[in-house]
Amino acid sequence: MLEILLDATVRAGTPILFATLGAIINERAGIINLGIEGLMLIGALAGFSGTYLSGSLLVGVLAAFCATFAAGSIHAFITVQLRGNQIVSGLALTMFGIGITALFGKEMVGQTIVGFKRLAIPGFSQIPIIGRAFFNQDLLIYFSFLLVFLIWFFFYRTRWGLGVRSVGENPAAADTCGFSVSKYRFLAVSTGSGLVGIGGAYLSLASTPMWIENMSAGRGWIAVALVIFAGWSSPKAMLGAYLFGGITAMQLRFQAMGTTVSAHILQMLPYFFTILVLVISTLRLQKGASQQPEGLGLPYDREDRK
Amino acid sequence: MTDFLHIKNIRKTFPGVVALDDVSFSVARAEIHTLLGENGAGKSTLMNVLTGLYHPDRGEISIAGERVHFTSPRDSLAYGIGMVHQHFMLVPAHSVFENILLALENVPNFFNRKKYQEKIQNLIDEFDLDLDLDTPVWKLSIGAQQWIELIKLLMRDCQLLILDEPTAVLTPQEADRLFAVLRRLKEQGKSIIFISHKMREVMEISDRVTILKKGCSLETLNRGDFDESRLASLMIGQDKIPQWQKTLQMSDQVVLDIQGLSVRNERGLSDLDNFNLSLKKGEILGIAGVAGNGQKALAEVLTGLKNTNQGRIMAGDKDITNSNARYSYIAGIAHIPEDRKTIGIAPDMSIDDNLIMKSFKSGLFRNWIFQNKRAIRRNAAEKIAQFAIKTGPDGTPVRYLSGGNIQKVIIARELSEHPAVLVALYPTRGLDIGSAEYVHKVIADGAHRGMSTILIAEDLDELLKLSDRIAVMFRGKLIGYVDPRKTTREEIGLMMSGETPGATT
Amino acid sequence: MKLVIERREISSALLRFSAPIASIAVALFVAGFLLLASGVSPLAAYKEIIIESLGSLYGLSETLVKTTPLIFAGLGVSLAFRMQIWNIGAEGQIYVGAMGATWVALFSGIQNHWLMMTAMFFAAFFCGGLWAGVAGFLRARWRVNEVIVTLLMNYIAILWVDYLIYGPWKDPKGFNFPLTAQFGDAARLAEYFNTRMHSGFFLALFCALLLYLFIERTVWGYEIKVIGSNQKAAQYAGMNTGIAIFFVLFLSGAIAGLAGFSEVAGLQHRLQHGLSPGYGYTAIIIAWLAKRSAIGVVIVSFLMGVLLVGGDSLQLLWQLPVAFVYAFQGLILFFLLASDFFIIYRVKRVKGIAHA
Amino acid sequence: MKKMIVGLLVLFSLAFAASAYAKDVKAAFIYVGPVGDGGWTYAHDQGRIAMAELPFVTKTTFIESVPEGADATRVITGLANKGYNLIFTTSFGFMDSTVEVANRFKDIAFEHCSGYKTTANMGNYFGRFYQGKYLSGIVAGSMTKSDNIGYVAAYPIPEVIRGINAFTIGVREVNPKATVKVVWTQTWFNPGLEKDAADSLLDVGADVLSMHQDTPATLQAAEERGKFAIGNDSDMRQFAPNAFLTAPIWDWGVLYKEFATNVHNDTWTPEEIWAGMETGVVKLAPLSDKVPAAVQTLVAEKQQALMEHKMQVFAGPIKDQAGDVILPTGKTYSDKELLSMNFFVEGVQGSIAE
Repeated sequence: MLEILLDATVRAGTPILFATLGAIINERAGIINLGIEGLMLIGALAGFSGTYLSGSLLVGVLAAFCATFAAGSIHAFITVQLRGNQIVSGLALTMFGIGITALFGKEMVGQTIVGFKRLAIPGFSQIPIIGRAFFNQDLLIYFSFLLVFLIWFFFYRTRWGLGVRSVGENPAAADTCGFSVSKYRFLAVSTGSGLVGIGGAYLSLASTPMWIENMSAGRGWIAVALVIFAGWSSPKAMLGAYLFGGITAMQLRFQAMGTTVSAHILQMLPYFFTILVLVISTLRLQKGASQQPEGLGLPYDREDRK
Repeated sequence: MTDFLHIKNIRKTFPGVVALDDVSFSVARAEIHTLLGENGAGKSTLMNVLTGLYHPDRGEISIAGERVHFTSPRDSLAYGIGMVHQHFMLVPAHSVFENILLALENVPNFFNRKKYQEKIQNLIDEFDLDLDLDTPVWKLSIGAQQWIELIKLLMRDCQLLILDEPTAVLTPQEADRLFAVLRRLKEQGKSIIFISHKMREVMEISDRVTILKKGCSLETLNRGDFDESRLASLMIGQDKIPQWQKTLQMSDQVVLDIQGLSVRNERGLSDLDNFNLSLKKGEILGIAGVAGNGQKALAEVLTGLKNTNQGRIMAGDKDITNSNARYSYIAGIAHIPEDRKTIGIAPDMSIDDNLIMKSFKSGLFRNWIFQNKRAIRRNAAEKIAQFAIKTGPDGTPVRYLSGGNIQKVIIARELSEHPAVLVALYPTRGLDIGSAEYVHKVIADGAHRGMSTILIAEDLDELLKLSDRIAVMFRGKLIGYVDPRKTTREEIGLMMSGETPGATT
Repeated sequence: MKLVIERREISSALLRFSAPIASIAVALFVAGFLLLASGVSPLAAYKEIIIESLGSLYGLSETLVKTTPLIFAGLGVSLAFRMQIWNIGAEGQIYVGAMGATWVALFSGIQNHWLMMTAMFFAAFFCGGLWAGVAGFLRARWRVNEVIVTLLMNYIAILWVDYLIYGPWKDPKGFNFPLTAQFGDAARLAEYFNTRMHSGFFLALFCALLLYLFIERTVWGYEIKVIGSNQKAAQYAGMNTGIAIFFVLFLSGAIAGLAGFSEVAGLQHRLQHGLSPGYGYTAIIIAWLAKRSAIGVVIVSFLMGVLLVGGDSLQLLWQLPVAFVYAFQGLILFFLLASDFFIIYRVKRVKGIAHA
Repeated sequence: MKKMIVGLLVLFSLAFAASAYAKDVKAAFIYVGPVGDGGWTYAHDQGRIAMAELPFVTKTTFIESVPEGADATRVITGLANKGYNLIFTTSFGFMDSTVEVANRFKDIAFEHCSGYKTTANMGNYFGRFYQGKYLSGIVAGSMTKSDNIGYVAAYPIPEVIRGINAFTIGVREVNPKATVKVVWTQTWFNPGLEKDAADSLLDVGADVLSMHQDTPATLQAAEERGKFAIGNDSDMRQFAPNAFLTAPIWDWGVLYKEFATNVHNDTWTPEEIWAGMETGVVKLAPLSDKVPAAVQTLVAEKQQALMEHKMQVFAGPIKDQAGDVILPTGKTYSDKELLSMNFFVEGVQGSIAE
């Protein structure tokens, strides 16, 4: 049972994981993105249509990345170049995403494609308990594992990553060191958005290969919350996404096994636990140095005299 | 001597302020060139123009004979210009290594960590500094942070180094060490622009001095052509300094008594360590010390913004230990904060509203739960007249005022209820000379009426001029008192670096 | 040549006034292409929106009906804005407010109309307030991010109301459908002109006026403004920012909760799923567009009402999906954000160095 | 001559009368979900499209994703104001709104789906979907090997509960040992969650899944694991060619054409219609060829019996979950009791939220 639960946890957590990782890249560069929900939908539709039209899953994933990269660029342009309010711009992006995907998704409703299939890694997939969850999954999930490491490596072992972290912490410092704050922020927002799009594509290509309006169903908002929960770190994002996915999977299995607790109450659990964990992690944060990028939410204005 | 940098007729304005009017001067290779000027003369703005942070409205900059237009720090770095800013451009959450690496050119994206760590370590060793590469910067002292800034520039092999008031955060002894390094760099053929308003340092290190005043370059003098008094008279110029006579009138009545005060900050380090102080009625007590040695914590504890871990504070017969800001205020302690724009005012609100920030609950400005707008307006009109505050139209947000006028707003507010004790942190920092003199006069007048002042300042001249006594702080401890009429800079300097003096009051 | 961005000295009133209007015009223009792509004439569509929402007494009354909850929720969110607090949870606060009012209406047994109204009003007020107060407490006590907490609590609130209407509060005579019983006459707000417009609208206007007075005239309003302008300065001035944050979030949620009261007492006369089709989220936009002014909230809410009511006719006539209105709102916001930039800054062309 | 004139007059007046009574139909629909949901709303919209082919239906329109509640009243009124003379409101939650508007526009015919109220100009209609559920239950009961069947359900409303019960009765008729496990998702369309719910049922050993949901996520889950599944609302076999067994489906066009014709001929009256399989409103999608011929025959026989009213799905004895008989042999439930059903029959594992 644990094996199965773990497997379900990973599958339910993966779209949220991609979205959280994307949002982390956004926020590491100092830009809050509340448009994750809209981006996931754009990713889901673009991924599905890409695959439907080309017959290739890879094309679908790339289409999802490119479409959300472009949509994320709107947010990036408004918040970075135009120094607009990040929260409002993000909300606008979510609305725009919901609207535009419903508008252009009409033709894709009811169409079918062949989605990602499980691909067992010989040997490893036989490991008890974790084998099925981590070594018998589809390619996108393997990619998400890799991505968690890659993002960590990017942030802590590459110069670009250092640049992204610096423009998020102290844009003035990065600026005087010759880093273009606007370029780094812009690319971090649009690339991060692209990853969010892959999370959306996971829904329409792997989880349930189809397109349905509003199919992200609030996962984007969870990702926004998990960023803080994860303390802006990619390995902890994995933990958070799986925790959320795990609680969701668990409440359904409680039902399947015949609990008598109201399903409505069970359904509150993931949200309730996310808040609880957020409180606990905030309390822990205050003991050491804050992990929140110091420039988060603040537009950088070189000539702004403080 | 060939000119490395040549700038001509630079002008830069900000909303409502002409920061630079007309500035021209040049810097040669292998030269230490000092920019001298009062706070507010435009030195920092000029340097920000030079490093590409600000874009000038007009004027020319040439590097080694080539006309250049900088639109970002990348441009100026490409031409070998680097700067140690007054507010350090460091990322506090990052390690020393990461901060330095950030500044390096041509680092490949997938860099060899070890190789660069070695490179940086070599330079640290060369200058015999005590820096651990993996420590996060926020854990370091301000002095150490400044060394990081310098290493950043040296690692980039900058040809022109700009240091904006580097000694403000150093003890005189540390400053000497910095000067030694600067001389060595000069020998290597580098140009250095040194910014200061401390005459003694200027005399010691400069090859040439350019004097800035009110955004204009007045004159450039060669070494040998200037002495302290000439520089001072040029710097201050024909400004009429309001004359006031300081009279000593300390009584023996203790208005504030601090015993065994200890404060730890959120990082667990000690800001104040068994600190004792007593303030007498009508006294101006100067506090000397390198910035970051607990002055701010002292002010915050006194004004109820911070809690103590140990010790007791008595204001007269009231125990104000761990009181909140409101109680401290009621107990008669006024506070001119260090950072006037980020702490002292509500920038989006009008002068009227800012003037009542501490007394808005008083019956004067309130009818039941409603604000008495008429009384608030009347109060503002009075204060504006009394303190000669220059304002825009009614309702103008305070942030549009100049620094000096903002400071006047704060002072007007703080003094309006005739406090017993005024805690003033760097009250003249960044003010033009007229405003600074005005602040001095207000403090001295207050003393005349029996108000006691704790004056925390970095400028020894200011302290020596105003104080009845000077207390020296080092690492959160009171090192001792000196008498401003008898002491020397050297003595204070030694005490600022922690050496207990032979002489006390 | 390079572009350099500079702050304007003082942006002229003309610019501040004309830029948002220009940006809405541009948004309309761009949305026009979306319409054209869907085969609809933009001009006809915009005309239809106006006629549908304002062209008749009925249309106007419906617009006002739609405006009412938006004003309440918008006021709530904008109050928190004043203190730089983001209340993303108005949606959930509307639900718990409605829940409180419903509890009184169904189970209190009060017969007197005015007593009933008062009790429902305060039940909604306190339920909404306490709901937001949780986030307020967490924020004030431990600095827990209020954006996330208020947001997540929306889901919990909606699920909780679902639980009630599918379970304990289900109308026993309702064929087991997930609805509460209908309220008695005592628990209904007055309606006017034989339309659905109800006194909740006037209550909302009154609330806006009270809030305006509260912010602009009272000592507490002053305190909130100082904290909103500069929290450090407020602490320095001796204000207890923690209590103020809790209090403001409480009040913010309480006012949003009143939207729930007005919806169940004035319009729906029962509690049901889908009580608020996203009023709480629209409220965030309203509060931002209103630039912190209570009067502005009323005006912007009305404009949103026009857009939402008129938007239905787009579907009706041309079968445009409801999502079009969302996309349209998103576009308007994008352009308004952009116009803000041109109010504060100007772009200058300068000579610069080309980088390799 | 006189005769001729009279005859002409009669003819004229007849023609006049005919033209006066045979009016054009302009029909409008309000939907609770998006047309793109692939399920409930999609099926209604297919009905609308079928109706639109009638020559006298000059115009049809719809508004989708209308929240149940205050907005519905406004939208329906808007449609009434726009001159539509036949208005369909296709969700239970629109009932009170429809009543309210119908009382204001007496000349317009309103048809509300799945409710229980009627007025002088508002009828209600629904289909006996549970008959289809029952038949699909027979298929599921025959195909399960583990005697363990999963059911992914949306919200605990009577329509869904009735479906689960009818399905279970069908299952137990052919396989008395089998049980039906229920998981609620509280969503009509959230494919990711629904798939996860389906997976959770497969994880506890279910080998045939059924569902009451708008998306084909459950079918996909079964397809992936090589199990069987039964669809809902519309024929979704393209999403799971191997797993798909059958699905009870809607064909609203039948009813809608009838309503439109009645309005056209001015013979429309508000009725309470609960159409069974004999009308064609509820159908069973063609069975998969994986279903053995014997079962196919059985299902066909049962369907025939239902259509000829020779049998009832909910006929005693019916036991509740505890095994107590709640409907004795020989009795049947009234329509009203069926419409407000709020219990599970024996064989269902799961609970209705209270």
